[in-house]
Amino acid sequence: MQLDDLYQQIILDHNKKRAGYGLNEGGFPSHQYNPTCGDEITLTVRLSDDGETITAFEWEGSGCSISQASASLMTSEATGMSVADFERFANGFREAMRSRGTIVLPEEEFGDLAALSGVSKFVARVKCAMLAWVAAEDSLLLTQESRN
Amino acid sequence: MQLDDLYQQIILDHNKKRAGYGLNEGGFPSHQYNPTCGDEITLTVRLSDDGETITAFEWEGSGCSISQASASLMTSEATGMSVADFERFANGFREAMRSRGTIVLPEEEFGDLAALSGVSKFVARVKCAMLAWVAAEDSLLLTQESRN
Amino acid sequence: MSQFTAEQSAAIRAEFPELSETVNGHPLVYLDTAATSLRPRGAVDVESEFALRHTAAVNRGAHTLAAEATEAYDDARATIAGFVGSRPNQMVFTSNATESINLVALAVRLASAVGSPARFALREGDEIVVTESEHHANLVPWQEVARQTGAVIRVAPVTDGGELTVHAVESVLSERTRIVAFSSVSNVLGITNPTREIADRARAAGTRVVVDACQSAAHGRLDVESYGADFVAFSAHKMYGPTGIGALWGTADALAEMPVVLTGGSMITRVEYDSSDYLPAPAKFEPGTPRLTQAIGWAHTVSYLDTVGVDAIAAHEESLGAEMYAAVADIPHVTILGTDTGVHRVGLVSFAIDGVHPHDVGQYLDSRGIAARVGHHCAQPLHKRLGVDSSTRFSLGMYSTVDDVAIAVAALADVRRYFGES
Amino acid sequence: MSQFTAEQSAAIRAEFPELSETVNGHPLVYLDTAATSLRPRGAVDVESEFALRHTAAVNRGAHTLAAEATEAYDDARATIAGFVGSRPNQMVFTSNATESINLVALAVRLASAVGSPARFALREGDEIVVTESEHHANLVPWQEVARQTGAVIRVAPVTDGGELTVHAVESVLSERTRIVAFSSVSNVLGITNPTREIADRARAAGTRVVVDACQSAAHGRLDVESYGADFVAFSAHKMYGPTGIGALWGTADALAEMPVVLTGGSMITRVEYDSSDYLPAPAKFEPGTPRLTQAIGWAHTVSYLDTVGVDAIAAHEESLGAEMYAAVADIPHVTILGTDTGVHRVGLVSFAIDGVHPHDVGQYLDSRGIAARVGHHCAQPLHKRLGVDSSTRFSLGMYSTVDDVAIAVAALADVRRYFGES
Ligand SMILES: Cc1ncc(COP(=O)(O)O)c(C=O)c1O
Ligand SMILES: Cc1ncc(COP(=O)(O)O)c(C=O)c1O
Repeated sequence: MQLDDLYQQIILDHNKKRAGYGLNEGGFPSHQYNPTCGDEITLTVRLSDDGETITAFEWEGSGCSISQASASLMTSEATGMSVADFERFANGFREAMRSRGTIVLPEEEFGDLAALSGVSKFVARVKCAMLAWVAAEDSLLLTQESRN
Repeated sequence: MQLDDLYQQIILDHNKKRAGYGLNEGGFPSHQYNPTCGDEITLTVRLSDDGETITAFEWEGSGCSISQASASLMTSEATGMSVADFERFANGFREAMRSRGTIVLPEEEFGDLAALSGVSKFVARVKCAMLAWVAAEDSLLLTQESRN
Repeated sequence: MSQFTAEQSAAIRAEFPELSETVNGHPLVYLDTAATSLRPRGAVDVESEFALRHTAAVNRGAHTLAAEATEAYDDARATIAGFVGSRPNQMVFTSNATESINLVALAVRLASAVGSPARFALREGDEIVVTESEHHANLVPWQEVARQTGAVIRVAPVTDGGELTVHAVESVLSERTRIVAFSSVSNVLGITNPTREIADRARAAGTRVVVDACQSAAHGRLDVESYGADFVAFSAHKMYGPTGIGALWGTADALAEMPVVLTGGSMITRVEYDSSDYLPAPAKFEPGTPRLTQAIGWAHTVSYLDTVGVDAIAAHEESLGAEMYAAVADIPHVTILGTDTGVHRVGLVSFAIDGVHPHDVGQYLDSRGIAARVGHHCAQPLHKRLGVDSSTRFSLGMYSTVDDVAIAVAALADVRRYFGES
Repeated sequence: MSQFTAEQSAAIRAEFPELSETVNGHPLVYLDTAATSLRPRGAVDVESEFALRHTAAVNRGAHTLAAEATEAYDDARATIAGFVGSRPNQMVFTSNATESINLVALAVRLASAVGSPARFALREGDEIVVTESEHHANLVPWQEVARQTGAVIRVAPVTDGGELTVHAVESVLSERTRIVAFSSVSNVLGITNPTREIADRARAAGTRVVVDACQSAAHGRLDVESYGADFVAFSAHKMYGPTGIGALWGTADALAEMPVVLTGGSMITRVEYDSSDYLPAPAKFEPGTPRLTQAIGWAHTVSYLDTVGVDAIAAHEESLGAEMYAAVADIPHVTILGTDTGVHRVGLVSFAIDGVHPHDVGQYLDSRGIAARVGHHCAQPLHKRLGVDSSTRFSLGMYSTVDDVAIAVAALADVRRYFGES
């Protein structure tokens, strides 16, 4: 396994740039934690008034470059998606991450997130890449429940 | 290891004859138990009025031929001994039993008990041979303590 | 129901090197599989190769070796769980079946000390049902629960033939019964108990059900879910696997509710100085460095059993066991513990010989190369109930043959003569 | 204090086949011995040979194989006990050090539930002292004791350099202190604590002392009696032995007084349906089928260590460790956890690299064949105390060489560049 498969330049950049970093008050933040390494993330999904569209991801946390870049890239690529589209999107991402290198994220669909494709070959790192996504799905659920 | 080393005819005979079998009231019986096989023996040592001489061994119990024969042979050979002699005798017997076949009990000293020499080669059976002796030593101690 | 052919048996026996040992000048006849089973070469080789080449910290490392070891360990759990019909996360690794049962009993004691969680906490006057035929491992832990909590042990009787009926268990069930603990097969009697029926009746009465499946694990298809119990315990070393590892299966609900017992690393999410949060089962019950090579060895063992075929193994042992039972019963002055009438039996028979103590029987058999178990087989009360202090036991494994049985039965027929009984 | 010669190292390394593995195209550099150590071929071979040829029920059989297995098991205990300065009957086998500590903690909880035996029972307001540098294994079990009993956890502080002073422990001792639990060497800091002095002070204050000796067991001569503690815990897999086995040493008095925790077969004398009598230690704490092959493997491992010489191993690791510490400290932007000034250290160093998360550091090292541990090393509170979430750790074993250290340090010097920090 080549290290550069894992750490593409886009990832290293997003680890620094961290789109969406910074939490505002309110909403339904989800806190996720990786007990093996102590990485953590708190993330709030913001929805449009009709509850159909994701208007923003806000997050804070600490962790490895994969976990931070994954949160940042998700923010860049998925902000503005409909809730339904995001759910499909997250499922596709998860499936690729768990594929042990057999599924490459298509750039047409996943944009810069495709740079995370290599993670799936590093089984121990899949959890890192998923941390923000699990938080997003959870925050989404909490937000939707609050509307019912 | 030859089975006949263990089961000499004298042993098989004493397993049936069982000298000393039958407990009377009184005295200081000691109950000993082998948790591995469930064998048990209750034995009372009787002393002369001056406390110097063993006048009788009385015992009851159930167990394998080695444990029963050992009790019976001890009764036959050690009844009438002085307490001090018996203690030496028991130590000699124990030492031979633990010797893994290196010490043979001399017939001049141990009489028919010499037939138990073979037990020491069968490490798992040493406890069987010792059961009555441990009871005797314990009963002796209890008896002596009661006199002080 | 048919036995292995001579060729099949030879192929199986070739996997077990210990069978080529000689004992007192005779080829070994191993009839002590119910105590501990022999080990197949393939699985032991895989285990030692793993130890020598792939040792690394599980669940704790980012490096390649650690990631591979973690994966191998998880795969091993999945394989073993699959073999017994469990989901991986419902099977907790322990040191042996005794520890598995104790985990539940300790959870009950710890819950009782603080009165929660309520479904695990017992109170004075509550009742725990065991049976007359339990192994000490499924009896003594419950005595300790009773001693601490003031709960009462109720003992379901067996018939003189050693049979445990549903009715016998029902007869000691009451409104206060909180736990019913019993074995699927007694290690002395060899009779298969109506486990599902008893469990159903007990659960209908609102109790927790703990099944000791030690003697079922490799002598038939163990399907833990089929028992309808809350917990099932078993040991690797009774199914041709390594010592030092066993398992506790539990329903998802029971494991979720059950309080942690052993705590430490690898079972936590967040630790502060004054409190900690725990992972879900099975991790919450498995603190510290896991039994890595043992899990690998056990997994390869069950794969081997699957290759041979568990149903074929069961059929072989059952058929050979029935022949053995009949042959032993035919020997004069022999009394068998446990009937063969109207019951389903595994390949195991315990017996007493008139006038010869089991310890002497065992020694005589050993002189002819036959390894049998003598004593109370960790079931003192059952022996007492059946009127003996101890017994001799022959138990079969997948590698046992008609010759083994013939040699053992022939020796048995000579025992009384050797000891001067006739 | 001198290191092994190249020839000596080569001979040692030849015993550890895993060292010939390649990882990501590089020869393995194994710097994770503090997590789990590699296994010597000789001991593993003996263990698997035993499994294949000498498997039999321990403490339960009259037949030859069983008697031999029992003897081998007893001999193994004596060998391991001898190696750590214990008498055989003061060393209880467990699954790992975590279970060893839990045995004591559970005994305390069970005693507390019924208020006896008094020396084990805790009450509300009693105090348990731990330290800021404990592994979760020696922290979480005490939290559970506190939660149940209402006892209070008092935490002895370490200095910013990670040093645990006698004074720091004294500062949290009080009249209510009942238990003092700490490690002889922290697995994060690598600093040898003044174990004897702390134990003496604690015992003088009338408390029980529990020492976690995991990291001392094979990196110096572990002499359990010399600590002056009541209990000492350690694991085989951290001293080149098998997984699945560890030990709890206790003073004869402490073990005699300590209530049983796990119960079942092989630890009893007489069992009735409603109560049982127990054997003395160690049997009273070891129910069920023992960790037979693991004990054999562990015993052969310590014999091998004795052949090489524990003092020589300690000298080698200490000297190499000092070089490693200095070399790591020299790399810019590296912060080491745990001082090397005025303390005695083992061959272990944990550190943080500015701007690069340990998980990424570990991955980078792994790409160059270096196996290091990253994360919180089961010591979350200590990391927090030292101001980091996690760290990277290099730890040495008897087989580590100057080359290993040089390769690892060179890689470390490149980490920041790779991740675009400079
Ligand atoms: C200091 C210390 N204590 C306890 C443990 C726990 O040991 P084990 O996982 O073998 O139970 C470890 C190792 O992980 C350790 O380093
Ligand atoms: C029915 C039964 N239960 C429990 C046990 C205990 O198993 P282990 O010794 O593996 O804990 C045994 C075996 O000794 C057994 O046969």
